[in-house]
Amino acid sequence: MSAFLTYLLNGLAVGCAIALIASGLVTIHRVTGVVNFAQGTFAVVAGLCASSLLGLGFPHGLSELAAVLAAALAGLLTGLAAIGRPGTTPLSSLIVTLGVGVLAYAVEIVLWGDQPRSAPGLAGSVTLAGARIQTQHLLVIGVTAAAFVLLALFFGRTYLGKALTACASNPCAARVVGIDTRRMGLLAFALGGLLGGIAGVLVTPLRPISFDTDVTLIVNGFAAAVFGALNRPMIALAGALLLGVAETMAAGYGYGSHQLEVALGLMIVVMIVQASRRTTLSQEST
Amino acid sequence: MIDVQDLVVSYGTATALDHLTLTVAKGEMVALLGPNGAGKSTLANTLAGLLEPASGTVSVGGRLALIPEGRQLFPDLSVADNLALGGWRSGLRDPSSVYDLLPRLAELSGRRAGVLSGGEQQMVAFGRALMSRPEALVVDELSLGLAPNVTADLAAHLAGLNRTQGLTVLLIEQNARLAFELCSRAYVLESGRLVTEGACAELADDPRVASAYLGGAIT
Amino acid sequence: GGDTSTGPDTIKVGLIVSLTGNYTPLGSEDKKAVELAVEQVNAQGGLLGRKVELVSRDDKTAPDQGIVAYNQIKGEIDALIGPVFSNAALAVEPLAQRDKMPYLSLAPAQEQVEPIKSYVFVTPALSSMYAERYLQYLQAESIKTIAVGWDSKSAYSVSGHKSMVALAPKYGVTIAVDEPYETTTSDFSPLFTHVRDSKAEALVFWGSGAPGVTAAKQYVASGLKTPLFLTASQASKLWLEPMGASAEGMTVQSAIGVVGDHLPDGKQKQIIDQMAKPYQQKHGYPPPQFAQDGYSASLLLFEAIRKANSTDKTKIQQALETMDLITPNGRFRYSATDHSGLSPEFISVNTVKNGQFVPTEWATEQLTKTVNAAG
Amino acid sequence: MLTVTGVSRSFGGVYAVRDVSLSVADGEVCGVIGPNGAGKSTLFNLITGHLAAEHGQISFLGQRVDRLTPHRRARLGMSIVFQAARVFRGMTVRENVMVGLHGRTRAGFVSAALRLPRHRRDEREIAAEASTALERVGLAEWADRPADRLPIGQQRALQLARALCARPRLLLLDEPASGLRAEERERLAALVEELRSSGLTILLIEHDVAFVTRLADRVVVLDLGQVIADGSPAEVRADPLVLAAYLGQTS
Amino acid sequence: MIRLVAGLLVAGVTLALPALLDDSILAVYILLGLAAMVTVGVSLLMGYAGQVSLGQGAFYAIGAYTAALLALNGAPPLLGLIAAPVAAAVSALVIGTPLLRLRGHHLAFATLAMQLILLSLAGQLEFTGGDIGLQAIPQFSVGSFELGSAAAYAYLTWAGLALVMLVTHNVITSRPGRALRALATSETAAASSGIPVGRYKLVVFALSATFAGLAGGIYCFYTGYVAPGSFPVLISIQYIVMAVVGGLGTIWGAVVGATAITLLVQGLDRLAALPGMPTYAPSVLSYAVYALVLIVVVLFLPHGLVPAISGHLSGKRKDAPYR
Ligand SMILES: Nc1ncnc2c1ncn2[C@@H]1O[C@H](COP(=O)(O)OP(=O)(O)OP(=O)(O)O)[C@@H](O)[C@H]1O
Ligand SMILES: Nc1ncnc2c1ncn2[C@@H]1O[C@H](COP(=O)(O)OP(=O)(O)OP(=O)(O)O)[C@@H](O)[C@H]1O
Ligand SMILES: [Mg+2]
Ligand SMILES: [Mg+2]
Repeated sequence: MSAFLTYLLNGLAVGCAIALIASGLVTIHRVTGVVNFAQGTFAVVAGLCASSLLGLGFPHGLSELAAVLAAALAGLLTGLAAIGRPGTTPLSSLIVTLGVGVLAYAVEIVLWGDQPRSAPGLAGSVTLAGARIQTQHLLVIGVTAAAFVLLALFFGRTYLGKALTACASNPCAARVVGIDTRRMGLLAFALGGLLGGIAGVLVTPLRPISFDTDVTLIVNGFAAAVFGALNRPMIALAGALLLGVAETMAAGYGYGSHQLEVALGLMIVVMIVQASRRTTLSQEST
Repeated sequence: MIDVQDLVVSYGTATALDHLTLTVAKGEMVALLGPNGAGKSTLANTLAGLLEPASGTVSVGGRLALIPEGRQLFPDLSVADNLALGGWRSGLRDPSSVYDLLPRLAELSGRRAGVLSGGEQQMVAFGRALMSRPEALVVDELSLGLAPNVTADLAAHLAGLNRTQGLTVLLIEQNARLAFELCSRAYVLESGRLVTEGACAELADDPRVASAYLGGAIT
Repeated sequence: GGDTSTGPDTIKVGLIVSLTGNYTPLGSEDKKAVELAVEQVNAQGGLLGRKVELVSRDDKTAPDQGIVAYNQIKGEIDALIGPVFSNAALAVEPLAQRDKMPYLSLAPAQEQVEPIKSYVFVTPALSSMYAERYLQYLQAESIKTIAVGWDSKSAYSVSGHKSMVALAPKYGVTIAVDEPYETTTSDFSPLFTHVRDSKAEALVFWGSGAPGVTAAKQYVASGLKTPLFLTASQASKLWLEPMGASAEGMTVQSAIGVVGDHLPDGKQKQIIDQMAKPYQQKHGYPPPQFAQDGYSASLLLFEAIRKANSTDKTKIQQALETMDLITPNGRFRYSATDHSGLSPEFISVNTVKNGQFVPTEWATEQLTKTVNAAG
Repeated sequence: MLTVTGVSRSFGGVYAVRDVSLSVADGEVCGVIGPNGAGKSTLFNLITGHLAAEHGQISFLGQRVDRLTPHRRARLGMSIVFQAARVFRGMTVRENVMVGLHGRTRAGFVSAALRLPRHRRDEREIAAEASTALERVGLAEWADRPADRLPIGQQRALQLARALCARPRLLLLDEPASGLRAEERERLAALVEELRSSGLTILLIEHDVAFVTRLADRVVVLDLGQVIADGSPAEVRADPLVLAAYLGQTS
Repeated sequence: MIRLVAGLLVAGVTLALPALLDDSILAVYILLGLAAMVTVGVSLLMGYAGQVSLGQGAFYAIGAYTAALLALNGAPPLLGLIAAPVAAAVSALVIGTPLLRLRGHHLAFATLAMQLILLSLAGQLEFTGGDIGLQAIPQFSVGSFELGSAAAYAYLTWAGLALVMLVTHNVITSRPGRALRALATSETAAASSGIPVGRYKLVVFALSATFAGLAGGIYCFYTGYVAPGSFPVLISIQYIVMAVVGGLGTIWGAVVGATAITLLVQGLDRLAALPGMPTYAPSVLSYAVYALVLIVVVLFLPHGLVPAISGHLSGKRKDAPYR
């Protein structure tokens, strides 16, 4: 039983880290219709910044905050490249974000070198009902929960959140009612950068980060985000948790080297089941 | 209120509006007629700032709202949110005034706009435009897809707004009978150029206009 | 074709490593070390009175790009120091063999020397040697039951695990928990839980890169008491730094070069310092394992050219097959039947003390013996 | 020709079509009218198979079709002109219409890839027939234009041409006259009459009551997903229920 | 007329090149042709049928492994080369049947995941050689004639590419091609025109997989080595980048895109390897320039290189070209 709980809690923590990456993807896609392949980059930038600042002796809190802001700035810059030019289609923007991710490699290597870096986080662990979990993992779970509640409230309840959603739902209509879609898109990119930055700052103490860690981050994050159709934060969260828990359970009760296959396979199955319940017509409705 | 001078709008190499000049005075209701492809929607979109003129000027002396062709709702948002976003410019957030006018929308308020029937969508588009408390309203095909009784309601309401609040209306409408009933003046557009203009009563007597827009046989 | 305008009075050494893609952190270290070796040899007047020139290419961590790179430079180079990414190394291997190109591989894959190809030599210690060395240590510490965790997506770790399983009976060791994980695994609680529920007296963890840090950190947090044994991929600042104080007391293998300071004075120590000091000076940190592989490969090649007294490829190959040379990786003795040259004796087993790798008593004793035997 | 018995379909608990029965005789033009949201388009989607019915049966030409996919039903002879114009982007007007002939030709991937003679023959015939259909709806001069840049009115005409190309037995028209001015409505009406006289069976949704009255042999009125009246145009126009629910004062 | 001349010119240059180039450049030439072959399939799938595959590398891998396994087990290489596209097509049919119920981003993810899963399996199974892969694959030969030289592989590759382009051209300018373009816009309307939407999507998915499989077969004989590491997920993304840069929905776009990206990458590699560059130059330079070129091309030529060039030649500006 305590083993089960251990797997569950740790799986949730793994899922939460994925969810934070997914949240940025969802935010940006929901507003701009762009799948932002530079999302992992934001986390990497924040992680590397945080490790540098902490290494220079800046206190915790301040370092992390500065790192997250740096990621938000990176988000804004990515947004300028991806959607700044009128007439860029979402597919073109997607390729631009890929390009930005690669460009970031060059910048990161110049600034931080190509070796992985890490940063200290919350040390120690906590025992809950016989299951041990790292304190940093608890922090990840807590921050993720807060981020998603805020995100859901923001998109679901606030006027600005709805206006942001409207931009991707029908950009032309957004202009009809006078919403500046470009400004909103940039806002979303900055927000996405911020969320990516939070993910990076939280993950760096758990696993070393190097310039190309973004690939791993984005693959998982993309899986979770797609689960929520890249639009629905809460379903993306569910997808991320499914992914995380499936991985630890597969390793715990099955065979550790098939956890990726199990988790991804499970997601595909769930998606196919979801899809067969939707009609073509409703997906195409104008 | 709406002043279009020597306007040229083109898509790539194709010219959709060719040196067009027209005006709508404050508080006036003016109809715009024309066959498919005449450039009516192009004009409407240019007035709303969605298209850039190639040359010439458009000036609008007040807040303008557009009921666009093809409705252009936010398909993933609820009807209520669609309406609320109509108030982006005006700051009006509460759609209850629209619900009073179109009670059907109150019933549908929680529904995703994308799955509504064609006519229901048209009602939302109408309601959304009103949410911006416009001083001028450009309607691109009011009656499109609406049941006769709803068309009549909306037309009556439009006339009411014009009377009571001095709303300026440019009405693009294929149903010329309805247009002539509502408006005082009309412009007729063909291939991006004005072919006639005048008071509705006079135009209705113009045999060319009558045969093309009012029809003979169908009653 | 492919001849360049550079005069015939330089010796051209080809270097293909990953400078972009996943293996960048490894390849770039290799490159730094090889550059250092070339610099040093040229400062001493070069080889055979000629300057050594490096022609380097990027394999982009992809086998086919390794082939592209090899084809680009094969016409102009006299010998090749090859990819650190096993798959790229294996892709280049048949081509090098066909062209009779002396080839010192930087990848540790066993398949390169099984079966032996006359022109292909390996410089890093094979993972089977690390496996065997740990088993010797376990036997000395009279540990009988162990758990093994290994990365099923890393060739290095897969073959290390395989050797360990194969050799364990020879050293009287039973493997109670045998558990794979994946390079991308971010949670190791299942592994630790399974170890806790078993009788294992030690956990040997095979893996390189991120999992080494992630798992070791989670090991500390899990409160598991079973001692953790890590392999040589963790023997660098890349592992020590992120671990910080939590690394204290963990057991980590390493090549002999990493613990040069703890060796008795002598040839071996001197060779290690010959590389470590300038490297530290130039790059600000001690050379990691990959750098030592690159440096060792360069020394081997230079010595072979000296011995061959020519840049004739066949002569270089023959010189390599009779090579006996001390390098930072230890003493290489290549022969017609052994193209990996090293033996487990040049591997140290260390404990982390005050953020340093310190050889265990057993290892100090063993290494002293080894070094003295080598002269 | 077409018999619909007791079909229902709901969305999230709300019935869009509820227990609707309807039969259309061979060669008949049947009008379907009703308020916005009454379920008319949904009914069409159920008949053509784009939505699955929750209950009820649909038979066409004496054969149960309610389990068939839309393309099978199309090949049996159903063609629909959608309410919202669905033209194929990135294709010319002519190509759009040629797609309509898909069901009547056979050349598949293999014969296309190998350019077999049969494929060439097919292509020639398809192109010729598409041109005829374009003339019929008055789009001949637009044939080589990109279809998605046509004004809305023309897009609807294009859809009609595409549907006709399939040589359907049953044509379902969802508000074909909306967005047309009187002159074009007249032309459309004439075309429908011509089609009727050539023996085509037509189901017609339209809010222009005059248009329906002129063309339909029979009119079915839907409200809230149910049939509230069924009869000759004159009968229906006089029905007080219909007056209240739909026509309002204006008629 | 212009097209005919241009076509002949291209054909002539293609045929002449292998004889003129030396081995070092031929390697690039061959890999370029193989990439183009896969990219034509991607372009067919994305640009015409509107379906996204982020897993095209998987079919490339299936082709390569099929040919390699057959050849290593003593089958004649020609059989291996024929079996490669067939195996890829069959796998695509099997995999596509459930996956193609998904659309858009969902499909993109599912294909990406499929590739990850397949490669992970290949890395663990015994008969595929695990992570180390399959070595010592014999040279390609027909009967007793062996293709030993790079030039011979270049001809084989470009013959394969020509075949792929011809088939694609024939398909898209025909009834099934029209149907594919139609269903890309609206599956509903396509079905109403009698198009069996599901089956067509499956067939085109299989067709694009066939192209990738054929390329994989040639790749395996040319390199003589196949491993999971040869087919990273990034390779699949690269194909999409090539298709978009060249111009989606044009056959030549795929070829030009593959050429442009391959040459860019190789050119940068050479530049960075020049003596005197700092240690991190290769990575920094190739990442930065690659990224900047990609971004600029995509932003300023949103429809891709080929439409931009042909638009320029025919004097038209801006607007998207229509086929
Ligand atoms: N996006 C576009 N690209 C190119 N040409 C266009 C585009 N949109 C419209 N046009 C062309 O511009 C002209 C005017 O079109 P517009 O939509 O303004 O006509 P309309 O009068 O509104 O017609 P309708 O009554 O059918 O709505 C038409 O010839 C049309 O083909
Ligand atoms: N996919 C769907 N999901 C939820 N509700 C739907 C869906 N499709 C239709 N509806 C609802 O079903 C009802 C019937 O819609 P339908 O489109 O059939 O109406 P209609 O009679 O064609 O109206 P109109 O004349 O305005 O086109 C409407 O209230 C609509 O909102
Ligand atoms: Mg219009
Ligand atoms: Mg309808």
